[in-house]
Amino acid sequence: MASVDVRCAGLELRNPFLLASGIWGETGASLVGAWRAGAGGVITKSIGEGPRAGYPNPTVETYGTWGMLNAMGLPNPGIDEYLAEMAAARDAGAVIVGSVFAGDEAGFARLARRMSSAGVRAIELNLSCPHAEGFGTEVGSEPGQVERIVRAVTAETKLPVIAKITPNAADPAALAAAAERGGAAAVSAINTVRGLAIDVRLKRPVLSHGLGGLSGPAIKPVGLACVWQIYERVRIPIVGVGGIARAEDALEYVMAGARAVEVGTQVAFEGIDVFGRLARELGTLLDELGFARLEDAVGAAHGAPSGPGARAAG
Amino acid sequence: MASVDVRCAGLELRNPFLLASGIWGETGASLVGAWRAGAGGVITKSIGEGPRAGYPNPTVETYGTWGMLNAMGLPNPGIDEYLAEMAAARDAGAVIVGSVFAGDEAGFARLARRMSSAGVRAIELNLSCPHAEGFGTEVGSEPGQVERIVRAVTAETKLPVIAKITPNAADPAALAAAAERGGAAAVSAINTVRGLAIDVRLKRPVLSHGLGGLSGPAIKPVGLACVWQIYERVRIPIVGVGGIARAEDALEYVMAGARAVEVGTQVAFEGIDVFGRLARELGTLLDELGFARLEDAVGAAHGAPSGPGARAAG
Amino acid sequence: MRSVVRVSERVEETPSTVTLRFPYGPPAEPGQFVMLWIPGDDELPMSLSFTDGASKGVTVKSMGDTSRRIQAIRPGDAVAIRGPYGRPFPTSPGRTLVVAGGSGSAVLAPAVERVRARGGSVVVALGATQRPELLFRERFERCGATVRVATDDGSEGFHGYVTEVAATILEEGSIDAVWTCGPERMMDKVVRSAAARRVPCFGSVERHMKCALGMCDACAFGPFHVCTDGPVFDGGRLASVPEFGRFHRDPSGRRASF
Amino acid sequence: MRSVVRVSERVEETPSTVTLRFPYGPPAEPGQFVMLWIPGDDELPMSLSFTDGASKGVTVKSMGDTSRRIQAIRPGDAVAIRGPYGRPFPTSPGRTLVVAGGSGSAVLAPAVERVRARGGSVVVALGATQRPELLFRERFERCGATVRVATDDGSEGFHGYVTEVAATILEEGSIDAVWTCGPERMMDKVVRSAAARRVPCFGSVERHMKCALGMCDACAFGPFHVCTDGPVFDGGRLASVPEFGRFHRDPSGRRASF
Ligand SMILES: Cc1cc2nc3c(=O)[nH]c(=O)nc-3n(C[C@H](O)[C@H](O)[C@H](O)COP(=O)(O)OP(=O)(O)OC[C@H]3O[C@@H](n4cnc5c(N)ncnc54)[C@H](O)[C@@H]3O)c2cc1C
Ligand SMILES: Cc1cc2nc3c(=O)[nH]c(=O)nc-3n(C[C@H](O)[C@H](O)[C@H](O)COP(=O)(O)OP(=O)(O)OC[C@H]3O[C@@H](n4cnc5c(N)ncnc54)[C@H](O)[C@@H]3O)c2cc1C
Ligand SMILES: Cc1cc2nc3c(=O)[nH]c(=O)nc-3n(C[C@H](O)[C@H](O)[C@H](O)COP(=O)(O)O)c2cc1C
Ligand SMILES: Cc1cc2nc3c(=O)[nH]c(=O)nc-3n(C[C@H](O)[C@H](O)[C@H](O)COP(=O)(O)O)c2cc1C
Ligand code: FES
Ligand code: FES
Repeated sequence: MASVDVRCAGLELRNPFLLASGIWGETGASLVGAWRAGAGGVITKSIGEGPRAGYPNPTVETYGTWGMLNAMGLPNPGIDEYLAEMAAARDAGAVIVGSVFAGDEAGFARLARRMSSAGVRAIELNLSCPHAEGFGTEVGSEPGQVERIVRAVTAETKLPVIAKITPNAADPAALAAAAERGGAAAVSAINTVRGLAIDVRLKRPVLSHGLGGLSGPAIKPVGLACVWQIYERVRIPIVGVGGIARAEDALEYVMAGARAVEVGTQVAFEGIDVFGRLARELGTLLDELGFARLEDAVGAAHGAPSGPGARAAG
Repeated sequence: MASVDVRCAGLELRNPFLLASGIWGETGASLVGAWRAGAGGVITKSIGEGPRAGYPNPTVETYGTWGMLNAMGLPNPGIDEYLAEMAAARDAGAVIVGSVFAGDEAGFARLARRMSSAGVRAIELNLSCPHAEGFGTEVGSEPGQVERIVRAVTAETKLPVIAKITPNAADPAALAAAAERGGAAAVSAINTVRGLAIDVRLKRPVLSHGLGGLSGPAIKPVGLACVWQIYERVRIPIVGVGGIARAEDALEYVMAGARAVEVGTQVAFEGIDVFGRLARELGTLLDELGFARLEDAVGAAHGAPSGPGARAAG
Repeated sequence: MRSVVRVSERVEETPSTVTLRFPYGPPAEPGQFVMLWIPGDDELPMSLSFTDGASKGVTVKSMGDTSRRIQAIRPGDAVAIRGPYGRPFPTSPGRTLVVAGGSGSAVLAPAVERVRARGGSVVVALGATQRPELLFRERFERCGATVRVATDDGSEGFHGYVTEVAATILEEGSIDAVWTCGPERMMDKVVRSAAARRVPCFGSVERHMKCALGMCDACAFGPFHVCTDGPVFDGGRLASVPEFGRFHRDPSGRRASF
Repeated sequence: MRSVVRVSERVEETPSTVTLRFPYGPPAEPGQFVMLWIPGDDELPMSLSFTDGASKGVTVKSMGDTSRRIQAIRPGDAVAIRGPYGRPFPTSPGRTLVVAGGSGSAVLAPAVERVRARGGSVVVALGATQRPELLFRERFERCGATVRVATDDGSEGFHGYVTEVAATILEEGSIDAVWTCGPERMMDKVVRSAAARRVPCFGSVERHMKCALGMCDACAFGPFHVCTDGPVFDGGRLASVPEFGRFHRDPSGRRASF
């Protein structure tokens, strides 16, 4: 069987499938659960400096099994209480990535410092939540600001820093390039795509916050486009996120340039066993395609000859 | 039965469902066909100054019946030959909107002038195709440029000008506001969302152009978010586009702020009879919800009281 | 996935509980819950107190602001429903002891009806603060269950905790299964008594919920999620969860003691 | 929707035509086409010359650069297929006259086999520039169809256009239906002859194709789209389309005369 382990941004992953931030990551026991279910690593819920209740319900809307809209509003217990949650996950041996959000460089830096003391192997910066006033996309859609935040964080921690990029920008690859300049060890892309749902019978938006973020298979093409463009722009590794439901989806991301991937919404559609299934199916798929190691497929779709006659030439 | 006719940007539409640009609009006979099938109006394929073959095949990829990725590459016979095609549609009494694309203000202005002589009732500016080098999004993602282009066009034609906005921007509403300042009679939103698909067995992007545009139900939430934000920002009417497959989808757009809508991808999934069906179903739906006229529903989801206790208050 | 329905009937069951009935087609099992959205207001998990046929129902206890606003809903008002979600009570024949505290009857009543219809015998230990708050007493009796009452103030039946009534019944023997729903400390006691006598036991747990899809972690309960692994858990699982009877989490995920 | 398949067999049918066989499961009817993508190169519409079972096939004529590159494909090479698309030939029993010009036999052969298997009788008027280019002659004969040949150079059969052979057969009478595929001017003549004798007629048309989904308008053909309303049209529709036999459109949508 082809080997599906992979090195990415200094992390040694038994498989490329990371639990995406915001799914199952609010308690230590859930991080352990995702790890035991076979995730290659687990990313925490995005944690802030103080507790946040998030938005009132309704906070989610689903579209078949191909899409989901959410506006949770970054609920989290705050870094103080959360560090205790993480102890359990660390003791279980899970590869943990700590996700943090803040409204400015200083906040990100403080959170990264605290997270670094908690046994995480890397820090992911949420620069991309599309529906939280003062956070996420609002601090992550301008390259200069992305660079400043990443720089402030890398000054505070020795851990690899992963900048999570928004697709809600004219040029997401420019944001990735800014993160690279700021010293990021990797970028992850994408967070959810800004969206809205209206209930015509109730004549109002479904989500209490109005605007939310679209996730699931519907956004896979959007995530792939971002990863593709980022790969042509930066040299640091890329973590692909968005709509991964099958091993084939993950391999699309890898061939577009990702070294690892994150899985979120599919956990809601299928349950946590998705991680075991994906890792198994990826091995089989790589065998079928003649790859000995997942790493050999990274970026494989770039530079394929094309255009009339390419096949003869290539 | 509730009345589904609507006035939008000076157009009198028998129903709000316009044929979206790029679908069925390359020949006069097809424009007539869509009109006869019951469309409220028909928008032409985006036409340029000279003929363009577009990109080589493959140019489309589908996802079930909820999504489609395309990179046609703006094929069109050029304005000279196209004016002859339009004569037939005009003679059949169709309400025609002429869509044009160009690389700069001058090109847009010249095309708009020529289109205006062809019996169209309005001009739609394609400022938003996500996959054509030098056109579309490349000239439509900066507010200043959008304003200049719209201004140049409104100086050349007395017809209402509709600026078609890209979702591939940090703040699409700012682009709509720029179009309004430039003198647009309306904005339409959205064009396709930048996306990519890879065939893992062939280890290459599916579309010959690599990047393409996502359309169909997958992007409805994205379009709704844009229309919602634009409605809160401009006073000119909005034409909603993206993922409309059912009358309910159209009404979501209307409640988000649109006065009319465009239907594209669903034509591929269902055939041109979609227009007759949508118009009928919309009447029934409005009756069920107690609206006497579609116009009464425009923007109805804005300002609905919400938050704890809102129901008691409202 | 959501359906907008109009409430067809409103019944004041006790001074503090109100049942709302509404047409909702999807099939449901006793023990499952729906997410009930009051337009412009909160969306909350509510167990189905009526699960059969197309006229479903929930029975809401007045707790805080939101539940009071739900109780203010009148026939004709629109609400949105999604679900049903979660795992139901396993209804096996035999003799079942049902321990209901306060509004716990809401979720237990349809389960009792179901097992009675299948020929099982049921004894319900029904507890409340006082006599008028005894929820669904007639409903239990109508379907042929034996009801044994406890009130905190002694205004009817046993004067004291329903757990004591339940313990007595268990001691009498010949109970094949125990179901319980009520305050968590109460359920904790029931789970222990059942375990002591090696009688299978199932309890329905409440936690703050947001997605109801097993994704957001709001309803985390040890290694489980109440929305997908519960709300009905077997006694073994309940006893294994450190927070059972001890703490729950607020909407931010912080721990809060019972 | 696409499947990547490996070509299992390559047969040189005539000096200018090559058949590629490949495993492809989706059921297909004679007359339908697939979109065949050569990785890194063009994607083209190709009628299925073998429609039954899991081993499908296309028969490609060398026209320009792309078709020559398709012919260069060898067994083991990967291609991507989507479809089948479009409307098939209506195979009704009775006596069918099939008028095949050049590579037209590619789409007609499976239709002839199908109608023969259902007990219909078939006479094929088969035309080619010269004898070695007579495509699928044995295949027609093997399934029990009568073949009448015409060649432009007289190297076999009637010396002249196949339309003249067809007209003779039509005059002989007792033809219930006519099918045709070949150059459009040829089909135009066949459609007229059939109409003159009030015999139902169906012809398969080619136009530039991109989406094959009835959306992009590339294959517009009067008020129709070849990809969804065709490629097989009845004679009435064909005669009603002003461009039939006169012009097609290039990839930009510009008109180009035949
Ligand atoms: C599976 C399940 C089934 C339930 N079934 C019933 C039922 O049949 N009848 C009934 O009356 N109640 C039921 N509840 C409880 C109900 O959802 C509310 O928690 C309760 O109505 C609190 O009302 P309140 O908001 O007015 O109280 P408040 O005083 O406003 O809040 C008190 C507490 O209610 C809880 N609460 C608020 N929102 C939620 C939420 N989204 N999810 C869970 N708890 C929340 C919180 O713990 C909060 O601290 C159920 C809960 C769950 C999880
Ligand atoms: C429904 C349908 C069924 C067909 N079935 C067959 C078949 O069974 N066997 C066969 O040999 N050919 C078939 N063709 C024609 C085939 O698709 C090509 O048009 C032909 O192979 C031209 O080859 P070329 O590109 O080498 O020619 P070139 O000289 O490179 O181009 C000549 C012409 O080919 C046509 N062409 C190029 N691309 C396309 C395209 N995407 N769609 C349609 N035409 C195109 C154009 O009209 C072009 O001008 C079919 C076409 C259609 C529409
Ligand atoms: C319910 C939910 C909550 C999320 N919360 C966070 C979060 O706290 N921080 C973050 O960076 N991303 C968050 N995301 C985004 C996901 O991590 C991921 O980027 C996105 O959902 C796309 O992946 P998917 O299609 O696999 O879900 C959340 C997504 C969902 C659906
Ligand atoms: C095949 C195809 C071609 C398109 N061509 C154009 C075009 O030429 N000009 C334009 O403004 N939009 C074009 N679009 C975008 C559509 O007009 C529409 O904005 C988009 O598809 C979203 O709507 P839908 O989901 O209903 O398809 C095209 C879309 C598709 C699918
Ligand atoms: S409510 Fe979200 S996981 Fe249970
Ligand atoms: S090929 Fe696109 S409409 Fe026929």
